[in-house]
Amino acid sequence: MTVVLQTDGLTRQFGQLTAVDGVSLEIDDEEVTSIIGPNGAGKTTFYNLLTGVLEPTSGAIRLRSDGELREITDDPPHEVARRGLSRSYQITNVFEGLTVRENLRVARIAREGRTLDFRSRAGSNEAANEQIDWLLELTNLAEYADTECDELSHGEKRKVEIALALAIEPTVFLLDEPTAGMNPTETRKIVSLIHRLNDEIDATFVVTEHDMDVVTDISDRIVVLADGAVLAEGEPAEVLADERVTEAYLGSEAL
Amino acid sequence: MSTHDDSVTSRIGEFTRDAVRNGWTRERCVVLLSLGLLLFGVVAPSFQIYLFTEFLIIALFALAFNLLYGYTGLLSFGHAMFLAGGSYGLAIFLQESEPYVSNVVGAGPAPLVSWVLGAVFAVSLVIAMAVPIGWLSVRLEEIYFALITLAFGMLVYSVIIQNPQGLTAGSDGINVLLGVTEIGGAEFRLGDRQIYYYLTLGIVGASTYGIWRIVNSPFGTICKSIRESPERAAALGVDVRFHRWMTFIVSAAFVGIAGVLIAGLSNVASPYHAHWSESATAVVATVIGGATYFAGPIIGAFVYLYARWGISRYPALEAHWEFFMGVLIILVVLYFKVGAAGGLYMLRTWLLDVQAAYRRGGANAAVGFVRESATNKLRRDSDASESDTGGVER
Amino acid sequence: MISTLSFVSVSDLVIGLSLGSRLFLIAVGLSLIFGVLGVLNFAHGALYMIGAYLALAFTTQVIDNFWIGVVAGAIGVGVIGVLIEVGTIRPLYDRVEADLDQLIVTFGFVLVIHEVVRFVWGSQPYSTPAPDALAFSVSVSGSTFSAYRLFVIVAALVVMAALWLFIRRTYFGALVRGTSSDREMASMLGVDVPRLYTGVFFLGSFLAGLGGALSAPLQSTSPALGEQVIIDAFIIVVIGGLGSMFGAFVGAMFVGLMQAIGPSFIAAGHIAIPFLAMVLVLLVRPEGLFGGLGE
Amino acid sequence: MAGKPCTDDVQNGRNGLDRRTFLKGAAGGAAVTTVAGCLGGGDDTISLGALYIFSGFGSLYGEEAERGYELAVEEINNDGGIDGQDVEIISRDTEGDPNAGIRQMTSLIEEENVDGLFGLDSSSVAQSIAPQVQEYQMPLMATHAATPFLTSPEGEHDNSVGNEWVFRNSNSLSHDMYGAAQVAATLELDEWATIGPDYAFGYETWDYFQAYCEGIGVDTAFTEEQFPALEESDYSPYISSILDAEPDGVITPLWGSDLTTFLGQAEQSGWFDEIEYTLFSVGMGTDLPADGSPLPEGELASTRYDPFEPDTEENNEFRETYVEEYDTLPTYNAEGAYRAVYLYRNAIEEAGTNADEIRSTFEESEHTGPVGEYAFAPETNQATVPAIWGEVSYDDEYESNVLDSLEVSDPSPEEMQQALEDAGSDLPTGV
Repeated sequence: MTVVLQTDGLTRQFGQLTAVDGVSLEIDDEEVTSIIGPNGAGKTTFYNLLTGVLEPTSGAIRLRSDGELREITDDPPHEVARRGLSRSYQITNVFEGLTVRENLRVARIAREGRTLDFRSRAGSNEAANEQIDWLLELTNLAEYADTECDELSHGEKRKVEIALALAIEPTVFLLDEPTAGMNPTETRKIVSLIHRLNDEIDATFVVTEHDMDVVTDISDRIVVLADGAVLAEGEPAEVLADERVTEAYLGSEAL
Repeated sequence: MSTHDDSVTSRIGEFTRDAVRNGWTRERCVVLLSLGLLLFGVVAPSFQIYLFTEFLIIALFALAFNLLYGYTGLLSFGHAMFLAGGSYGLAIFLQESEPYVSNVVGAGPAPLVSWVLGAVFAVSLVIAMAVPIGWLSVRLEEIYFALITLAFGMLVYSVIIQNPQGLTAGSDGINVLLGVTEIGGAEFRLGDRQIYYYLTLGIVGASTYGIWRIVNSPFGTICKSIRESPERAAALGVDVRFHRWMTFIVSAAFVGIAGVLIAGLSNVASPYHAHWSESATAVVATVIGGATYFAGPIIGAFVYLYARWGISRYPALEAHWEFFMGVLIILVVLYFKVGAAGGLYMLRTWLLDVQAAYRRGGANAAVGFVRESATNKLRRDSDASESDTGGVER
Repeated sequence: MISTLSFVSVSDLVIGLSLGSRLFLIAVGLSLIFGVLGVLNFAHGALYMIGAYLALAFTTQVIDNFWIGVVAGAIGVGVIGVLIEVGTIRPLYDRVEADLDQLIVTFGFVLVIHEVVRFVWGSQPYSTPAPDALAFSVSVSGSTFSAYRLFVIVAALVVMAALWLFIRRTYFGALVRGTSSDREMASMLGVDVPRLYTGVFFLGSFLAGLGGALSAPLQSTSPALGEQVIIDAFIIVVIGGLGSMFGAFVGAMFVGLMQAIGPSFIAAGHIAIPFLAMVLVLLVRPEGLFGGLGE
Repeated sequence: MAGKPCTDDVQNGRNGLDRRTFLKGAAGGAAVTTVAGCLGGGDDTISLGALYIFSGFGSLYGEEAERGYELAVEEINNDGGIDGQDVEIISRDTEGDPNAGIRQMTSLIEEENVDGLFGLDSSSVAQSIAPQVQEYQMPLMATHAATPFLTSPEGEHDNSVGNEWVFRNSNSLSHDMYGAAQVAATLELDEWATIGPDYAFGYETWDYFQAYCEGIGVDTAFTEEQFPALEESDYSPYISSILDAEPDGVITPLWGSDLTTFLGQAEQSGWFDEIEYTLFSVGMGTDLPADGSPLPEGELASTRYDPFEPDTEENNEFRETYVEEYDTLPTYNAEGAYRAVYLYRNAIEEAGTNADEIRSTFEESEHTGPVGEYAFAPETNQATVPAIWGEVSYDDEYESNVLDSLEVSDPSPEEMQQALEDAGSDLPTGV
């Protein structure tokens, strides 16, 4: 049991609005943690703070890299990613004009620090190619390897979304609404994919999700955010039984 | 003797049969193209060699510009400053240093040595300009990037016009004469039409290959990812701003090479090379040709320059050539969404389809296919007003 | 603050304000069109140039009244703007690279308009006399100015005020503001966005034409008129903030004052100053000194 | 003013590249083109290449020249052509850009096989084309570009590009400024200033004016100078700077729409009340605005050709034909182009289409045209045409400015040389 990601009184204000309010969390490497909460609870802002897209108003973020917790509070997004914190996006954000393989190649080049390599051919690194093939296999994307992303279905793009984030071999993997906009069949596929990834990959998963079935299925631990602050946290059954949680949800939005 | 001829003939025959059998592979096309370009310098009329040399230089200018625009998604409206940087770098070096070079290496090889050193100096100067200008410019994106590069470009233009320290000769520009080189009794003039054509061909060819390698390298892959989604690239660990800066510098350096070449061709380093309208040339050539294809800027430069030349041959058109260029630009943007290169690419796909139809069912099938696709095309055009979402294919 | 700068004389100030007023008339339409449509109209300078020609043609060939000529010229330019928007800009809105394609199409129009004007009127410069009512001179602290030059300052203020009222107080203005901040939302709320865009393009072109027509008595009218002007206009809208009309006003006054005092203390190189200012603003505050429409 | 490598070497006597070795190497390439030059155009036409600005800011120059050479072509062809062959002008747009200018020149020589070239408005285009026509051994009759360096033999000054293939049938700004200095001598003003366009022409005009004034002993001071950018839309700040300096006289080489803009704004600023004399060095003749809006009467202006001077049959006939055809008085750019075509006709009738013969004919004979009698000075190939200064007035018949009380300035090259030497200037006379 090791803490890999820690926030300490993390706060972010937009003018008068406090979007994230003194969140202190510890994410453990053995668990799949889900962060849930009604719309506007601050989940996306929280992710943007973690990944360096937004700067916190106050508080600190620490990430385990090279065996110790280091502060990454002020690091820009690319530094955060290099230290091992990776994310997928709620609204699909892949390189549309590139093939699936090229998408993953971008991630591998970034991971291997070869972004300033002008000389070799992009696809000439055998180790990287193997890694990409393995990822394609793992995410069931092999048959689309050479298809441009803008020709893929929504469900397939969601997989590319996940594969991309995985390709940089993260310590912590933030999944932002992995089943957003999916039909039940596609959702089931993603859930089984997450299970599979959790088994095969040595990364810690943090998931935000609307679909409660998905949440209960995959989570070891649940954190509930409401109005930017932590409302409850703990084992799924325990948290979901919490009255305040039901209230927070029913108060704003029926499930 | 006859056996030799036979072997050549049979080899050509074999090559042709191969080509027909296997289709036109990329390697064969490149070989044929290179042969054509080499022969061109011998057989073409003298003026055509001049025009083609100019085309090659403008093509390199547009190609280098497109490294930043088409591959990284940043539209620079001030790239002419690097063209001028290359021109003036060479001109100033020749003006100030040629006598010293001559003292060191002797009068014979001096012109050639000076030119080489001048070219190196010019490209270094361009890089020295691009490092700070790029560092500042890549802080901005989209239209703001276009505007700040426009402002930097016009700043450079203003400085050149002011003739600082008597270096740039103000609005007159500096004449660049490439003299006679004498090495080991052999004399040649670098500025000679044919020699300059081959020199340009070699440098532009090598630069094109270099740019092609860059866009297909890991660096180039990152460029494309930034074009598609800078946010996502950053989330994968790419330092987007730094990478854009590097692309800016590389792009500028190749434009600098084009600048060195244009000064030698037109024999002058002129402030016009720095003006925003010169930057517009690269933009227009790239858009005409198609920014999403590697060869787009090359084809665009060809269309641009040869359309201008074609117009100049007709006095009635020449008097109002800007009108026709304007109409051409408007029509291309409106009706050729993927540029001329895209049009050619679609034509090629279509021809291959016709060929496939011919293989399947002979001439009748091919004619049928042509008729069918033409009807489809017409039908699609009439529907286009409703369903047309347009968009550049990427 | 200005009074503390001892090298700025009253006459510099008047000249600067009149320069700025004219630059404002050029830039405000460009800024409006960019703010609402997101189109950077390269042909804006060419439209300004046509405004000067049309006003001249109306006053010399149709009706001998300067003011009617100015209004007729501006409306004529507005109509030309509508033709350009409907014919060539509208088909491009949905493209991925709409910004750039529109920029380049309007660049094509710079060439076309220039040549059409040259074909019709030739290259020789024309001069347009100031209207009789304003054809006298005024002395301000030892310097002489034409009444017309002072009138242009007033005209710019009037145009600024009229636009402000129009955008803030009319239904059309509310639609314009709404659409400029969120096009999709406006469209969902039932705003006919394409028609609104055409309307705004008309207004922007009308303003370009008005600027050209009102400036005609101050300068010569020739086909090249638009070329320098468009670069000035770019500088101003960048300094003031793309899309901000008030910003265009402040940017224009700033550039006007710079140009007025530039020659008296920097002998060479003052043409570089506006570009330097543009670079600095873009770096320090890329959204301009006044971002946002009508603020 | 920076120099060029080749001329530096000539001057410094260095052992590097100089013009002659440059040409020796060029000979091979030029051989082809000389032949082309001799072949001429088609079988039954003589073709001449015209290089002017037809687009952008300077396009009025191209349009003026076009009127002139078209009139000449019409007259010549109606009169039986040149030795029975029609003459044809192929005009090209230099865009005022050296790069475009050289491409067009190359196309005219190599593709159109013209028998001779004429034209050129922009000095920067002229200076890059001059060495090229020498390489091609193609005669070039400059009709407008006014920089003295164009007819100052290569090596005389850093910027000199003159050679035996380049002629100029109009006078240069050196000539104009000598005349201006003579005018200044009669005016006896204490202080002179200038306002000129921000490019070489503006600066050279001021340099020559000062040098000649000093050289011929005008006792005066040179105070304020302002160089607004080309296409400036408001001159008020510059006007105000000059008025603040309170000079007695101002010389201005502003031209075209810039001049028209300046005039209106100067008038409104009370310029003509405060400045005793304004000398418009190109204001007269070439740049009359289309609506005939005149220069202020009583000011002084210069022209390189006057439609009423000399009062010869040739000039009067040209003027009247021109007015009939185009409904406006001929400008010097029109007259220069007109005369260039006749120069070629005379030369080709006398010597055929051999480029070298054409060149020698230009050099040798006395010439005449609307501008009067003149010859091309040896060494420089600059036509000995006078600079004309006069007082601006308005002519109702022609609805145009004209010049009265003409000062015809026709100094000998020696006098001009002497003046520059006395002033201690290293500028070349270009005559």
